[in-house]
Amino acid sequence: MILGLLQHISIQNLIWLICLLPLVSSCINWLLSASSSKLPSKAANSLASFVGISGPLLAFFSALIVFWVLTGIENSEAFAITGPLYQWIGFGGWSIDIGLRVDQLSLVMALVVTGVGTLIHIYSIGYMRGDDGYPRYFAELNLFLFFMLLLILADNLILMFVGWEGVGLCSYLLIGFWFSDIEKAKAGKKAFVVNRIGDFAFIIGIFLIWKMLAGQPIVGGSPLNFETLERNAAFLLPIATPVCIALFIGACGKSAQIPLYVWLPDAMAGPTPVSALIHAATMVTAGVYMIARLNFLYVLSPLALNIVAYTGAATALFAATIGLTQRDIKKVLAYSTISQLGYMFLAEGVGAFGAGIFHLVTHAFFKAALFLGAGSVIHALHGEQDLFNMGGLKKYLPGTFAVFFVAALAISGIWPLAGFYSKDEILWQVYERGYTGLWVIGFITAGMTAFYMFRATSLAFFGNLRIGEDKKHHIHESSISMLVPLVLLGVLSISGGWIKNSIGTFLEPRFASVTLEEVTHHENMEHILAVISVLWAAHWAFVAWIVYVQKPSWPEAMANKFRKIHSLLMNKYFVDEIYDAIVIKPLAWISETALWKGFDIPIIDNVGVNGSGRVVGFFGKLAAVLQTGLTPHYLFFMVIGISIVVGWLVF
Amino acid sequence: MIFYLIAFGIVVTAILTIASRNSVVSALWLVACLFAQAILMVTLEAHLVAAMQVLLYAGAIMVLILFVIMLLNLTPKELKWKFIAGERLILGSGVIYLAGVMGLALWIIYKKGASFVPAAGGGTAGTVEAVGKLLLTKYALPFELVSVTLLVAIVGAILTGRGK
Amino acid sequence: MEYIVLSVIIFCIGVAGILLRRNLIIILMSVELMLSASNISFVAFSKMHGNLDGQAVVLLLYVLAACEAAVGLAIIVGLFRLKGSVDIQLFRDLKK
Amino acid sequence: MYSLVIDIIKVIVIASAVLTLIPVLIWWERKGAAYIQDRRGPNRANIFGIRLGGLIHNIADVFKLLFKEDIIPQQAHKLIYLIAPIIVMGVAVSTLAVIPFTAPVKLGDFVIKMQIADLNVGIIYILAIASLGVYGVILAGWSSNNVYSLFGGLRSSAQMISYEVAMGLALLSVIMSSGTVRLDEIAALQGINILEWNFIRQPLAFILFLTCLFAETNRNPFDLPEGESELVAGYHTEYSSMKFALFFMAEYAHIIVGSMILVSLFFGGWQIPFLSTEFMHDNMNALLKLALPVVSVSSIAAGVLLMRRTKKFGWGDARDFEPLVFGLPAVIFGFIIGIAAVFSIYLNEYAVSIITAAAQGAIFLVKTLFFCWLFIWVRWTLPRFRYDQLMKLGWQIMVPLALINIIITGIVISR
Amino acid sequence: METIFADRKEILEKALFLRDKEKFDFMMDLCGVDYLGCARERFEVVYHLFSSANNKRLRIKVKVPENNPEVQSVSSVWKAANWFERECFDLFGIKFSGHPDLKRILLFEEFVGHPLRKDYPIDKRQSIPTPVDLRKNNREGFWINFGPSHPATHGTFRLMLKLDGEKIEDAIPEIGYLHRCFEKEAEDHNYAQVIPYTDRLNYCSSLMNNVGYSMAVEKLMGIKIPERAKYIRVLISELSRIIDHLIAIGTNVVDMGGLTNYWYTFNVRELIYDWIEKICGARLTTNYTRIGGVMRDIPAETFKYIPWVLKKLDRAISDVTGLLVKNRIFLDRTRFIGAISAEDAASFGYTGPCLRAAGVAYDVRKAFPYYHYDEFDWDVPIGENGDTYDRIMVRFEEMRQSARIINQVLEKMPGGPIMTGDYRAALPPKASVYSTIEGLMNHFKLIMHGMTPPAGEVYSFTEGANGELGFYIVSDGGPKPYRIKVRPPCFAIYQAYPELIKGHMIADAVAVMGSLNVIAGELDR
Amino acid sequence: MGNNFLTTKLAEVVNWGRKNSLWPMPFATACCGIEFMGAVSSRFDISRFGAELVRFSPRQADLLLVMGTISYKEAPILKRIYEQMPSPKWVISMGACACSGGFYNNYSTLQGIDEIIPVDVYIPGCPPRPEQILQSIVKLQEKIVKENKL
Repeated sequence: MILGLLQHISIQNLIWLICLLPLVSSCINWLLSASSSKLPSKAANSLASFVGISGPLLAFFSALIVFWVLTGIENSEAFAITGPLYQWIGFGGWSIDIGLRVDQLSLVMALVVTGVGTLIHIYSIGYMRGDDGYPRYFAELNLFLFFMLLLILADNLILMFVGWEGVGLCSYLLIGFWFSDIEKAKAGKKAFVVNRIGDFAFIIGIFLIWKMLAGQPIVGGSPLNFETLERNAAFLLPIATPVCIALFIGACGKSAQIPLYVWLPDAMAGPTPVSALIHAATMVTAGVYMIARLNFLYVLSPLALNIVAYTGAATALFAATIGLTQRDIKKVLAYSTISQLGYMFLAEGVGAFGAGIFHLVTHAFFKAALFLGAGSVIHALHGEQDLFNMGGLKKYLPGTFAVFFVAALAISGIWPLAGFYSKDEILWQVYERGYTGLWVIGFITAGMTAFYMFRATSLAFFGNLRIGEDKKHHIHESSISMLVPLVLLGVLSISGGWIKNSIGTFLEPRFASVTLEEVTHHENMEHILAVISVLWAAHWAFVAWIVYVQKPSWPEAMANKFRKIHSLLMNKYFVDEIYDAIVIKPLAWISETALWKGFDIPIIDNVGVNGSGRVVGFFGKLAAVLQTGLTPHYLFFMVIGISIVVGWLVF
Repeated sequence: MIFYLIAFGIVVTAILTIASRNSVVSALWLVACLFAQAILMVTLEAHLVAAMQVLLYAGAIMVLILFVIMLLNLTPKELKWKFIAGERLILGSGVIYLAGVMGLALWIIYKKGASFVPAAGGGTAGTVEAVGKLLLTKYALPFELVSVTLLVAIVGAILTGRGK
Repeated sequence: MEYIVLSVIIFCIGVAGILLRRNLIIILMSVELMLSASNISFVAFSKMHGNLDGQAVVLLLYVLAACEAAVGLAIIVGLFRLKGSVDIQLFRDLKK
Repeated sequence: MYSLVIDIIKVIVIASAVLTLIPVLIWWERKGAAYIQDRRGPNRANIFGIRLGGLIHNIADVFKLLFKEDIIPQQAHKLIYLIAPIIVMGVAVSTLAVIPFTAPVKLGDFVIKMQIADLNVGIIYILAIASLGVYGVILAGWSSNNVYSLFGGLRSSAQMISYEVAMGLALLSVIMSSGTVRLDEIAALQGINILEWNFIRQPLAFILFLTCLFAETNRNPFDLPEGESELVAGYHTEYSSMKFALFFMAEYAHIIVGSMILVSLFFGGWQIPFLSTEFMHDNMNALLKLALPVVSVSSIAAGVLLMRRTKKFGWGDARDFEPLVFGLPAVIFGFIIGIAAVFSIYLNEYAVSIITAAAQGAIFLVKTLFFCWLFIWVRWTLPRFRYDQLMKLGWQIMVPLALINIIITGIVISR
Repeated sequence: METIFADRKEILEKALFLRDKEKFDFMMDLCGVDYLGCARERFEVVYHLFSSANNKRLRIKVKVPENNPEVQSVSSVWKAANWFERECFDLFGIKFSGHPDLKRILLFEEFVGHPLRKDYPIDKRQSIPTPVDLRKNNREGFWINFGPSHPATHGTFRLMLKLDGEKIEDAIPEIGYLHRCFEKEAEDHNYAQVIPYTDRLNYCSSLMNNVGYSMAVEKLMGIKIPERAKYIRVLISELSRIIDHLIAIGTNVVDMGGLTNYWYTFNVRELIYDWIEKICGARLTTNYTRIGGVMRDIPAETFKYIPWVLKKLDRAISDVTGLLVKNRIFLDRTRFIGAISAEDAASFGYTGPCLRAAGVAYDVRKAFPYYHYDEFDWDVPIGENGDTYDRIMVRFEEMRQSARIINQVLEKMPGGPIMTGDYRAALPPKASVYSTIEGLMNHFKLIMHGMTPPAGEVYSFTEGANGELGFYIVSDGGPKPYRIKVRPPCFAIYQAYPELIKGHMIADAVAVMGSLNVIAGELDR
Repeated sequence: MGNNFLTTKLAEVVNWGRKNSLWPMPFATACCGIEFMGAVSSRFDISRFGAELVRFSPRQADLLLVMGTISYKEAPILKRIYEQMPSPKWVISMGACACSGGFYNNYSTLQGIDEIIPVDVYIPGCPPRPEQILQSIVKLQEKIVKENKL
């Protein structure tokens, strides 16, 4: 049956289908949303959820079919398939096509995005039930999926940039989904603006590539195609470093790395499934994906790679420390996400692109599970997000607890769960490639990760119920539509890591090799390190449990003792304030005092403008006799002038 | 011969356009002028352009202008043929000057020769296919630019016309 | 050649219209007249050279004429709302 | 020289045919309205007792209007007031020029295109001329110097400009899928298979075009420019006698021409379903053998039935002769046809061509009349739009739909 | 009905008190009475109030002297008072201080004198006036004159509309083009002779006017009418309600461009005309009721014929609703157009379908049942928004309810006489005229002199097709009514028309006017 | 114009046309208007006589149907409308009020429209029946045939 179908649907069409199915369901949902006032809300909502889910689900199946068909092909070079649709922009021999490209890398991403996306869509049915903007929510979520898939599957930088901007737009829309709340709308705006900084750098990078390639005897088709780029990477050698840095700044914006991470915690204002899908599992990994996609560029510039690695490591540690003290469950997860993204960049920075992508995949599973679990908790507690108002929910929400717990174990890197494999792989690669300092940072961060994750788990699920009486009887396990995706993600969090070897070999043809400085293999060392890090993580997880469940007074005491550090962490290193102080205020000050009052008024205004104005005004008054203010008169003089010019030209 | 007939019509209607007291009548003469131009274009085998001249100019732009004239519902006082206050002399001399320069220019062009000789061979018939192909290949960039201009103009017109 | 002469004459009539009339709408129409004068020469040149480039340009010019008319009329309507008249003599804010 | 003569003949024949259709359509509207509304409709006017079911009333109307006082209001702008109805009528009729009525007729070596003017800009010509139609209305409204007229003119200009956009866009998708702008080619391309006609291939474009046609002809529910209960008679409030009649007739001329365009574009034009021109050409004699007996018998039957009606009703006046006047010729005609059928006539090639063309022309007429009836039907069924709703429909629904249709068409044909 | 007297300087205060504290939210009627030579103060202004909350009625009387006829205006209390006061000023010359725009309403500006004063002779004619420009000093903007001979006005209203494009910014209505002096004519005829004049008030449903007037006179005289007459009166009232609504809907949809509906509604109307013709010989102007009963018994086939007609009616309703109810154009044209809120409707004195469309379930037949209306099983349909759509739909539903009532009437119709035996109103039987002197004398008196109700006053009201149809009759004991004031429902309804259409479009103005079903005969009298 | 055969025939033909194409302009003010609506309705169907094209613009009408009471306030408007009609034009005065003021003999009502405009056919009745309207049209047709003007 399927085979028969496949004979009719060419694989190119199928690739398009992956991308377009969410768009179609998005369009339908927009229509629904636009006409929802005229439809009975129940029918509209069920239709919206049906349409909203079928899009991603079918896309997932399409991706699976593509995967299945492609893995049947032996030759790994033939693996990459492009489906050009038509020429989009064309000028002077250059052209940019609208085309998709499926290779190992994008296929893995597409599977993750559609798979996790589908689960989160299903989850959303339960989570968003009864919301006024139900069809709109699904429309935006589907649209996001479309753009994300466009980003992933694009075969050239420009189209990728379209997807890039598109997901930014959807992120903005969804963060501000409840736009009537001004704070939430502001959070959306912040995300949008901060992302623009990165996007600016990104587009500068694209321009640089373009400028460099223009006029070069490039081989292959459109110069911004990844394939052509890869083949002609040599031409880019002179500007590889600036290009890579520019692109990396773009990635920093999207993937929330220092210094552009500030938007992500605020982005938690959106509905929790949105946080799970966009701000944990998929969109924020776009930067990671982009660097992996352009790995052939990055290997040209060791400096850029190092910047990536150090930024990643710093972000990982930095965000983890903030995560230690946050009270809001979603904020904890947000900082955890930033930290994990740092890991991925760290991996990519040391040249282990495969490890980075692998961590991306497993992270998508367990972080989605964590977020959805948190969403479940929040849903059960009617919007309560403060960890210190939770506690003891194990009893009330057994399913959620189980998944959350498993996912927390996974993210902490406990064997044999998914996180262990990927994180261990990263740490090992870092260690193996000689970045011992970075390894130490990563190692410490791993401990912190375990600590804050179990801090959150303990506070939420163990101990006594600290929530108000009035909310107590409302606590209930989530509906089946929310639980099923949760459990599936939990299973994936457990088992996701077991594909470590196969994914490594699967992805290998896509990545340029980085010359290792120290080509020594320590088989034993790898195992030793793994065991150490598991123990290290387990230790901190246990500590967290002890501190927050058994001795609830300790955190208070600790906080009092290290008041300064605590408040530093609590306030996220005052980064927002620092930004305010070093960027916004000075800018305002300079604009106002220095430029306006200091320069503008005395010099430009008084001397420049008014002074010359006075001079001119004097002559102007003389000339004003001619100025009647009537357009025809001016035109008359103009005509005389033209006549003179024409006359001069003629004679 | 037919050219001179049409050209005479065009000139007369053009003069009437600017000379009519009533702006509606003026607009109508302009329509007539444009229509005559379309006929001229048909004689030049530019069928598509002629059709578009009627469709766009006469059919859309001029209707719009008429619509606005009627919407404004000008009073008879408004419609009076008046000169710009007190400046007839300047304007009159200007027109004479202009005419002189133009006449001179024409005379020189005329003297330099180059009479109108249609190029031999086919390919000038302005069919939809031919002109369309040209628009989308050679003039693709201007085409796009014009479309952007149109968009901007529409937005501008809406914003300007909307008032407060 | 005759076509060019015709085009110039129409163009001059348009200029004269702009210079002599006070009614903004008629001024706008004079501008249209000038534009259409250029169309004649374009088409004539097209015929003269035996290619269609001139005609293609004319088609683009139509769009520009439409733009001009739309914006111009919008401005005229706005001015009319402001002063209740379309007499250009009333709009001498450049002077004031 | 021949071609000029043929052209002149074509112009005369086609124009007079359409002008004859106008009173028929008016009659049809009056009778149709009557039947929709459970009443008789006009039936009293007669010439020597022949009433033709009320059709004679239209002749009476024409005589009356011709000899009625022709008032030109003092306040009106005389010249424009006079030319406005001429523009309206002229535009309505001049659109006819590019409509193909039958397949090209081959007479020996001659190939006559059954189209007055074979322009290579086809549909664009129609759009261009249609866009001029608004002048008549808007000038009539303005020159009358009457507030209601002015309102009618303003409404109609806004309405027509708006719907022309949607109309053009709807046509664009047809042009795209046909790959030509010539009406004769579009009609010929649709073939003899009903399922390949454009109304099946371009259903959305068809609906949009039909709607725009209603708007362009100022028919209910788009009859705001004349909207009786609001604007008395709209743009022609001040018109009387023959000038009013021109407006009145132009409306129907518009309907006829619009229906013809619609049929050419979407309903296969002159195509007879499942009978191609070649097939008819080759088998005309056989077809006639089949058709003539049927025609003969039905004609005789109709005649007999008509004559029997005379006995049933007896008014005792001139009316009684009417069935006889029609019945007897019908019977005689039937007999002649029957004899012709019995003596199996044989047609030579020229006659075959002409009869083929006649059959195609007839089917074209039938299709056209069907859509004319649709116009009448809708008029007596739907209430009128309001001005803002009309604009909203035009710009917010029709234009986007047309654009979507173009995109879909583009995607489909680029495959 | 409770009557209180108020001082002309304190009436405003009193009115405010009554409205706010006593919840008299409706001012049903305001009229003047000229007691020339009868009383110390020549004029009296009479207010009729109604409280929908307490279902109570109240009459206020204010005495006004001849030399300075000035009363405080209550138009700020009840919006309805505006036009009623203008009318009172027009006809009696009583000035209302504080009135926003006190000018003539039914008569023209050039008219000298006040016709309803007793010293104005009924046939004193004045010269033909010239049409006035209603804009007065307010000539800014784009004005358009609408009517009085405009297809949408169906009769004789005139409007000046100030437009912004198609949008109506301001509207000035003018009425009085069909002022036929019903009240003056009534004072000039005896009680029985007034009935034909009532036919021509709301000429779409004359039978109901007959019933209303007869009921008022019977109330004044204290006559009880036989049961059969009561049932017949219910029957004719409901039938004429149906024909009235049929016209209202048919023409309203014609105004919106949907022409065919009109023929469908009229077909049923013709069928009902046939029956009306059988009972009284006329189609439109029936003159059917008599004081004390009805003119003639209904024919026997009524009991078969009317149910058949009702079936046809049902068919017609479903035909018309089939063309309308799901029609997007119709819905867009009518929904939320010309909406009036329940409070405004009350303040403007709306009654009948227009009030019920605004959501107030006030129906005289339910609130103050007469003629056994309380014994029938029927409902009062109400709307939600008070817009055109609701008005049309309420009329549809009312026709169905009327059909219900009619079916019950036909079932319960008792036998017996159709005319009261009361000698003061009913002619004696012929036998007694020819055989007894009392009979002969009574016959002679009634024919030659007319019936003479006792001196007094009465305000009697019924539910007309358009709302509460009230008759305020003052009798001085003579054979002619001293004063008859009709409370025409349209008068109050049309008054709010400018408010309803402001901000809408011209086309809406036409549709709204049709949905209000303003009948000129009743509006201008 | 001479009274020769041709013009006589032409006049006949034109009169025939006018007779069969009486487009009414209803000037309905009161009760009679409702009966005119009755005459338009299916049962009576005035359109059978070619008079169905009810024109609300006086410019396009041939027949002014004055229906209902004309008050002094209304009179100038009626006169104006009559003057706006192009000739040949006819007036039918429908109902007692329009003919003579009916039983409204008072300060406000015009005692018959013939005080201000000429009338061709008077229809009695208060209001007249639709049949009477039809008959009046037939009568008017008879009158038109006898007329001799072009």
